[in-house]
Amino acid sequence: MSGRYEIRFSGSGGQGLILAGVIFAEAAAIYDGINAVQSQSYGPEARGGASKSEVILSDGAIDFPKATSIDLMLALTQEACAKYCKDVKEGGTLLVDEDFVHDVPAGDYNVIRLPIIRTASEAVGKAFVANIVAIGAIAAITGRVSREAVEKAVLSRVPKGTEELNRKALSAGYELVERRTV
Amino acid sequence: MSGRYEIRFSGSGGQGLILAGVIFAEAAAIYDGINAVQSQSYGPEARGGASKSEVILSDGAIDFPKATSIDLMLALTQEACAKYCKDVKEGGTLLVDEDFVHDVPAGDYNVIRLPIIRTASEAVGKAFVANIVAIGAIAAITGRVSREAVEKAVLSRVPKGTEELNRKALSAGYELVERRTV
Amino acid sequence: MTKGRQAEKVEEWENAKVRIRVVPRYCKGCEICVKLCPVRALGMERFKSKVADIDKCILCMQCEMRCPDFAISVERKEEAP
Amino acid sequence: MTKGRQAEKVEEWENAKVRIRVVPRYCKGCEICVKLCPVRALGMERFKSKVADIDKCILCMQCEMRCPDFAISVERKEEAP
Amino acid sequence: MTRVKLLQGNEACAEGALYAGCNFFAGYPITPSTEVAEHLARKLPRSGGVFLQMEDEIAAMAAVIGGSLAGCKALTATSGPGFSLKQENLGFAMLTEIPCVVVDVMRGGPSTGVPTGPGQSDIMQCRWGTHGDHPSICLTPAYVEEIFSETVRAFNLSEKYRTPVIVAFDEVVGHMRERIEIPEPGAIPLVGRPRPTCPPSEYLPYDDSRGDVPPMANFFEGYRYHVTGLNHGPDGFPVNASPRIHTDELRLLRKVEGNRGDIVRFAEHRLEDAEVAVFAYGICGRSAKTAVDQARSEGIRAGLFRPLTVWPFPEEQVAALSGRVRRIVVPELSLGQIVLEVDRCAKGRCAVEGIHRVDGDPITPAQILARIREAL
Amino acid sequence: MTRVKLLQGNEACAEGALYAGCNFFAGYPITPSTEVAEHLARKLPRSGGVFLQMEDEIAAMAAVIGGSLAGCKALTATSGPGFSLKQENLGFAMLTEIPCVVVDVMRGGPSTGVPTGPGQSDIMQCRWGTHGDHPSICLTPAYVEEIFSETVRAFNLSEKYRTPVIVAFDEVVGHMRERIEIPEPGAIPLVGRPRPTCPPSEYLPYDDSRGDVPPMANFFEGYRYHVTGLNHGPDGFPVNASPRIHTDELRLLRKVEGNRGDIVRFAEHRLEDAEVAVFAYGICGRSAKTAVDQARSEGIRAGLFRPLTVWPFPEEQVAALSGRVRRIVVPELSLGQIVLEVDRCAKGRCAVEGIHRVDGDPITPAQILARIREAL
Amino acid sequence: MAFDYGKYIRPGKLPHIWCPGCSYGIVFKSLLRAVDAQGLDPDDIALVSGIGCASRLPGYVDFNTLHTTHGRALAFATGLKMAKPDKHVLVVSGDGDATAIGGNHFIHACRRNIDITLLVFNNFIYGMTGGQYSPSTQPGRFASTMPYGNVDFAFDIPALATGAGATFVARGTAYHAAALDKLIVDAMRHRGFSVVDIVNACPTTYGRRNKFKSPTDMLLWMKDAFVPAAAYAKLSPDEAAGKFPMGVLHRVDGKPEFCEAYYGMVERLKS
Amino acid sequence: MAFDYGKYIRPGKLPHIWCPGCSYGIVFKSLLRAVDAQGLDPDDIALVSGIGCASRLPGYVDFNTLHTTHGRALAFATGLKMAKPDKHVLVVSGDGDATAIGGNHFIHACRRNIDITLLVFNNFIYGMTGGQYSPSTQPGRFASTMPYGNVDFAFDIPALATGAGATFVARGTAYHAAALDKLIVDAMRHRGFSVVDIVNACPTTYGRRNKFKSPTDMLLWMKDAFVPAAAYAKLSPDEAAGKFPMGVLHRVDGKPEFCEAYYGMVERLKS
Ligand SMILES: Cc1ncc(C[n+]2csc(CCOP(=O)(O)OP(=O)(O)O)c2C)c(N)n1
Ligand SMILES: Cc1ncc(C[n+]2csc(CCOP(=O)(O)OP(=O)(O)O)c2C)c(N)n1
Ligand code: SF4
Ligand code: SF4
Ligand code: SF4
Ligand code: SF4
Repeated sequence: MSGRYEIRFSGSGGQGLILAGVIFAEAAAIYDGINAVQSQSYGPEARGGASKSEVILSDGAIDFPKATSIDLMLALTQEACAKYCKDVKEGGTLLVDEDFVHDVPAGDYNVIRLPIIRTASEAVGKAFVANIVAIGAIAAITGRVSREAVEKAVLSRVPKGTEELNRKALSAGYELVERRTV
Repeated sequence: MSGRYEIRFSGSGGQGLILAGVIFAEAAAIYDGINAVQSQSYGPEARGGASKSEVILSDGAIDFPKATSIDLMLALTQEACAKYCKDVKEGGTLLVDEDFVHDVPAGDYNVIRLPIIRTASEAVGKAFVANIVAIGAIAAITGRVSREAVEKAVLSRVPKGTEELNRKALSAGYELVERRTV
Repeated sequence: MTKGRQAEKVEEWENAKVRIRVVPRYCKGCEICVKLCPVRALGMERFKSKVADIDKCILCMQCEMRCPDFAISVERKEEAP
Repeated sequence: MTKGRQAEKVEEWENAKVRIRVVPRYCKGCEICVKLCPVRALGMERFKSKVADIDKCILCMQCEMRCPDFAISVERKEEAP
Repeated sequence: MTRVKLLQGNEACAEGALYAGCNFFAGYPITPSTEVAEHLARKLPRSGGVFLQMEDEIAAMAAVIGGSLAGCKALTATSGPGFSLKQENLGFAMLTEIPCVVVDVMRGGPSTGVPTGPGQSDIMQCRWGTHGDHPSICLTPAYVEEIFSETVRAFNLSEKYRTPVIVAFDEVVGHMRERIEIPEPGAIPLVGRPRPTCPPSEYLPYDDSRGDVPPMANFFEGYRYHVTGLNHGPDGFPVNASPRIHTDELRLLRKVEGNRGDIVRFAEHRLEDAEVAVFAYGICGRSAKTAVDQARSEGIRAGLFRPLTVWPFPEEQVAALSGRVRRIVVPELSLGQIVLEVDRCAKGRCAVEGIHRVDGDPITPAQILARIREAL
Repeated sequence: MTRVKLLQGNEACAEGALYAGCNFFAGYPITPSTEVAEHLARKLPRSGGVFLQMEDEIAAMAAVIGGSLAGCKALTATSGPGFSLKQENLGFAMLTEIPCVVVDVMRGGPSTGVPTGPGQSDIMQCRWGTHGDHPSICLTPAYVEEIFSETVRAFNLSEKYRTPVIVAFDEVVGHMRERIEIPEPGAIPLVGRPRPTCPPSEYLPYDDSRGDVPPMANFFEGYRYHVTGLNHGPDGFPVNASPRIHTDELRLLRKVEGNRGDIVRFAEHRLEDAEVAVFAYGICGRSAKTAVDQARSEGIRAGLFRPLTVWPFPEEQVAALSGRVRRIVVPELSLGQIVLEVDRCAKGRCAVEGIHRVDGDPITPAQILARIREAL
Repeated sequence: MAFDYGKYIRPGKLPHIWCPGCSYGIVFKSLLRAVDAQGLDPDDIALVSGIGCASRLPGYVDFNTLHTTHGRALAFATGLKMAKPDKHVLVVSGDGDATAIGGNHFIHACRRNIDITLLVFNNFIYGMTGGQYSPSTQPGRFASTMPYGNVDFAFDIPALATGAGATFVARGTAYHAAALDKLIVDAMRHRGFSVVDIVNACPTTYGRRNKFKSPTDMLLWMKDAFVPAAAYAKLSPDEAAGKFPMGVLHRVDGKPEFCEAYYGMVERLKS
Repeated sequence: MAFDYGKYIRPGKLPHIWCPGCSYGIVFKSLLRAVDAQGLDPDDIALVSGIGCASRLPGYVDFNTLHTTHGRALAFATGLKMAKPDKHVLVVSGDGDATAIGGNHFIHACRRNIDITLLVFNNFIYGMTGGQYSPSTQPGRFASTMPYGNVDFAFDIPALATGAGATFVARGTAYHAAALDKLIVDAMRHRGFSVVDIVNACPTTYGRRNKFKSPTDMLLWMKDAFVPAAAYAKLSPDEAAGKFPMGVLHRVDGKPEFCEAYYGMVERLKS
């Protein structure tokens, strides 16, 4: 399992996090040629409730496709954060939406707070692109997948006519991190 | 299997031979206290085609309920006779309707020919009581079940209002044999 | 696709106008033909249909039309010119 | 059969005529109440419904009737005599 | 005197149900089980019970579950194709722990097969027919009297363990008639479902804290609760991705597997010193008995193990038997089903071989005898 | 480049079907298999194929058989409850020898259970779900690429042997996405059903005189014949209480059991000198591979036997394996199903033990590793 | 010239299995005449059935014949028809097969308006299994599972088909055999789903229990009780008691046929 | 005073699982008001459902509640009702649950005229499984399994119920919530089988694919498209295009109810 890197996207049912995982995995596997698998889980309550999507990146083969020792986890809602953060590994990163996640359970991980949803609704103009903003932020934080690959992956998966919007959302995500790092 | 005695009633679908077997078994088991089991078989073609009903009498327990070495077999149709007579045992009896069974396959058994159906339609007046005529004849031939028991069994199973007709049919069956023996 | 059709025993009655055929092996003795015949041209024998009086037949075709068993057929003979 | 009902956080707005309650945990932000309100008395905040101007409310009950989530209720206050 | 009758196996099944207190039947006709329904269609309305002929077997199974949930002792009867159709709802009853009895009078063949011929080839389906893990109790009577008594037992087990019980017998025993003496009422004790003693406000329909079989309240009795085919918690409401699912499903199996002592019944015949054992149920059990007696009369040390409970499988008994005999012969009206279980439990300790027949006729004593002879 | 994709298991299944020449799909939506249908709903109409959403699973299975009989390569996909409903008609296809592929994406629990969680507890149902004796071929891929290739193989086996083939995988592999390279057309050879060469007048649809798989004419091609779910003769017409039934049903089993060499596929990983073997399929096979590698890195001689064909069961392979290792560990997302088969075939030669988990999450490599360690 | 049924009947298959006096044979003959009248090629016809006495019919006919599972014939037929939309697909079902266990496929075939013709052999009873009541047994009638007189209610099969969206709905009887030929021809020619509810006599399991003295009496009851729809409409309520309309009862010609709609989409996608 | 739904809702069960803007919650409230209006004892009510989003409703309500298998709710309900004919049995179903897989039980409940009330939550789609088309999806509409526009045809659910013999058939909408209360009350009071086809909005799987901008837009469409039956009857064909009647659409009061008929037989046999 050399170089296995586990990412979890979590939030609530309608936030497009499964798609986020798919795009991220596609960027890695198809456009960057890195081994990647994506999986997800949701309740019978497919509607609403906490939902998660996971991407494993690795140099080698990926047999077990689920995250058990997470390198980076995104949580867009309080519920998802509480429910899923226990699998973040020591020294891992927990990325939360700064407006919607208030109580971050204590743990041996770095916490990054970003206004992801706010950026989507205010800076980009549509709350529903929060997932794309998140992809940008995660790509920037992890640095594992090339920006070019991510952009291609996003554009190949979003509905026709929304390319510009999504490109903007993606950039906004990158910027949230870059601005912060600077 | 001490004293196991196997009887097969055969003919075509609508001739009431299953009922005949049931009545015979009931006479033995309920009214005469002899061990008896009755079984039957018919095709998916429940309608028409050859059909058979079997009664096993025994002093002891009856485990295997099917006839394999038949003491007495009745055949009311040519088809049934041809299809089923091979199980009649050496020295057994094959009772056939003299008008409807012309070719009796050769075998090591006694053949008795009686005008059962004719007796039912002409002497008794209704072809559909041929099964009751047959019961009388078989009871007379085998002598294993008392006439009283047979009569009770017949009367308890036939539709209300047809008792007289059936009693007459039963007597006619006995007489067919008695007349012959005399 | 005619896979070896066996010759079937057929009984026939005829007069100048009509030929009636009964296939005894098909006839199940339901008596529909006998009872629906408006002129009582048919009868039963040993539980099978037969023609009792061919000359009564008025070619109404009721028996053929309503025999459920393909057992009876009625054929109008070519009228002699 | 009341099995220990938890106290639910409720937000309330009122004036002399009417009291409007929203249960934020129930509200899913569908905006039906906001859009069906004939007088635009309601608004959204952080994806939840809130009363924007209680004095506009004409007690038409549209928002309560059509909130699918048991999140908003409107109560007419006893008219002062 | 009137209690002594010549009854068909299927009629005895219906009579057994009535004896056990069955007051609800829903079914859909199918050969060779239809007489169970027909008998009850005559009897149930006379005693105020419900006889329902539904639009299909799926509906019949559903109605039976509904009837049971409303407090009735409920029965359905069917054969192969109908049994296949009932599987989904049978699984529902297993998971929701609603008692009921399902009779499968087995006919020949897969699909429509040989509707009027006997078969024993649904026996693995009785264990594995519905999707998902689930318990299974399946009884296999062979005599008309036994059909009566095992049907009573089926109701008792079903109520006691809150689980559907299958009674499976072949067309031969279903259609044959034998003398039977219907026991006096009370002669066979009847068992009812465990009932809650707590007030409704405290009732948890799947409370397993005091045993593996939670008390069952009927609908409309003041205990308002929720029943769902989703995996659920003690309160009956759905749970998702939780260890509860695992422990609860284990409990369902344990209810049955853990009570083998109570549930597993069998008859042994001349097994004491046997070198060859026959393992057979239903009509094959009857043939085997004759064959064993004939073998003994030839001086062959043969014996018969005749399970009345096929599921849960009499594992310990077969394991023990396999240590004592040289060979176990398993005649079945199938191409080899229960023989696999015998083989599994024998674990190589003795030879196991099947006699299989699916041509529409039963295996005869002579066929079995011939194999017993060969076994030596 | 366009042949390289990130596909979901379910999508790969649909793509595999298309690759195999599938031009007919009939189904009824059910989680977690629905994406198979949705993918084909987009693709089939574009290529002139038939996509049918039927009124229920029973109808879907029936329509698939009808489509196949008219010459199409036909597929249906479902999950637990729907799979239970398809059983009756699945048996019809088995007896009438009509090729088709049935995908069962397994979810958790009996009844409605845990619709969105993974399970492997339909696996015995894949063998025994319909009434009567019948053959069963069931393939169990574990990787997205494998779902593709095994779906192609399912079509090939189905056509070659004229029998329905089941492809069963769990929700995890059905829903996960992996990189897959779709092979060039022709790279995987495709097999069609054996076709009659005789003139229609001589055609016997179940003529077994020249082999166990009779040539199949499609409807509307001039070979007018009869298809029935009743047991039938070589000419397709019903037979009753005849030895033909027995020999014909034996033939159906033999078609499959007798061709294990062709049908049974499996993957072995580090088994050469193993002392402990893991027997696992689907997601458990993936976890087990990781666990075995970890064990090896700890110096434990562990290996993995991963069946791609679960039915017919790899009996010989397991028997041989049981003679070589000290213990076989069988992780399953069920309470113990395929472990029974492993145990049966091991015949006591080595210890066999299951790891069972049905709480909605997969068995992890760590769980398996722990058991491997204990095994020593 | 007597009609040559032998053209269509598989050699050696007669006599058929139906009971003496069962009217199914009468309807069977009507079906053969109707097919003949259209001059169709037997290779182009599939005849599908479920399970029941009626469902044994296809075994006798030299078409492509498919005898399926109980109630499911229309679903199998849908598969055949969609695969080969230019072929003729005919289904025969008993009333139980079509409307009890098969009720769902019945209404969905109606809804879909797929070009299949369904002939319901309606004998008001389950014949094959020996006389249990069916969804078309009238109240008060006797059956083995309604030994005290039926307390359940019956479908009006044409009304059910109409409500479900069928576009050709007719009723015929075994007695009115010549008229039936015509109804079957019209049903088959109709482009869309067509149903003919055909009243039949089962002397064995229905007639005997319901006081019909003979098979002929059952036919004569049909003669009296079934009235052409136009004439029926003119009856006073008193006159109509115990009578039923026959002929074409419902017909819609505008609704698209399902195969056409589906393959129309396929064409659209190509372009 | 605002209506106290809390009386009937099981504690701790809200928020329910339905999506933001799903109109099921609106109809749910109507159902509770309708039950309340009749003053029934919750112990005497069973609420039964199949599988689907709509079918999750019973879990929230403090009655005797039974969440069964997909499509089979009416068959389970029939068992409950026959066992306890004096209790109230209510069924809620999605359009798929009721008329796709459950179609057979639907028509047979109608035929039998058993005193059960069925509320069909008709959102024109399979919601729970993510948006496949259903037997009530209108032609041309989009669904995940009709990505190029639906080429299949839809049931008219009230017509189907009527054809099958139901004695009370009505249609309401989530928008017309107050009128719906009344329809549900009338349906429940009717002695016999009653069906209310309730038009609903599924923004998640139907609305988005079919160009509704918001849940509110879906409600406003109902407001426009559904017209009281009496008014609808007066529309010209042009005016009627795209409109549908609502209210009580069919009602028969003479047909005996099934439990009464059955238990009537039981009484007769006793004497
Ligand atoms: C799944 C299933 N259930 C039940 C049966 C038994 N069965 C065979 S035919 C039949 C009904 C026969 O009645 P109908 O369909 O009206 O046809 P008929 O025999 O009267 O022509 C039944 C219930 C079966 N074969 N399969
Ligand atoms: C036997 C079976 N088949 C399929 C499913 C999957 N399934 C669950 S709900 C559903 C349909 C949902 O649609 P509908 O009944 O209209 O209800 P909605 O979710 O829209 O309220 C389906 C197909 C199932 N659970 N069981
Ligand atoms: S109608 Fe036909 S079957 Fe009936 S008696 Fe006449 S010839 Fe024979
Ligand atoms: S209608 Fe209800 S759920 Fe929707 S926004 Fe308003 S309060 Fe919230
Ligand atoms: S049982 Fe009835 S329907 Fe069946 S063949 Fe006999 S008469 Fe005809
Ligand atoms: S999917 Fe549709 S029907 Fe289901 S809860 Fe969401 S909006 Fe409602």
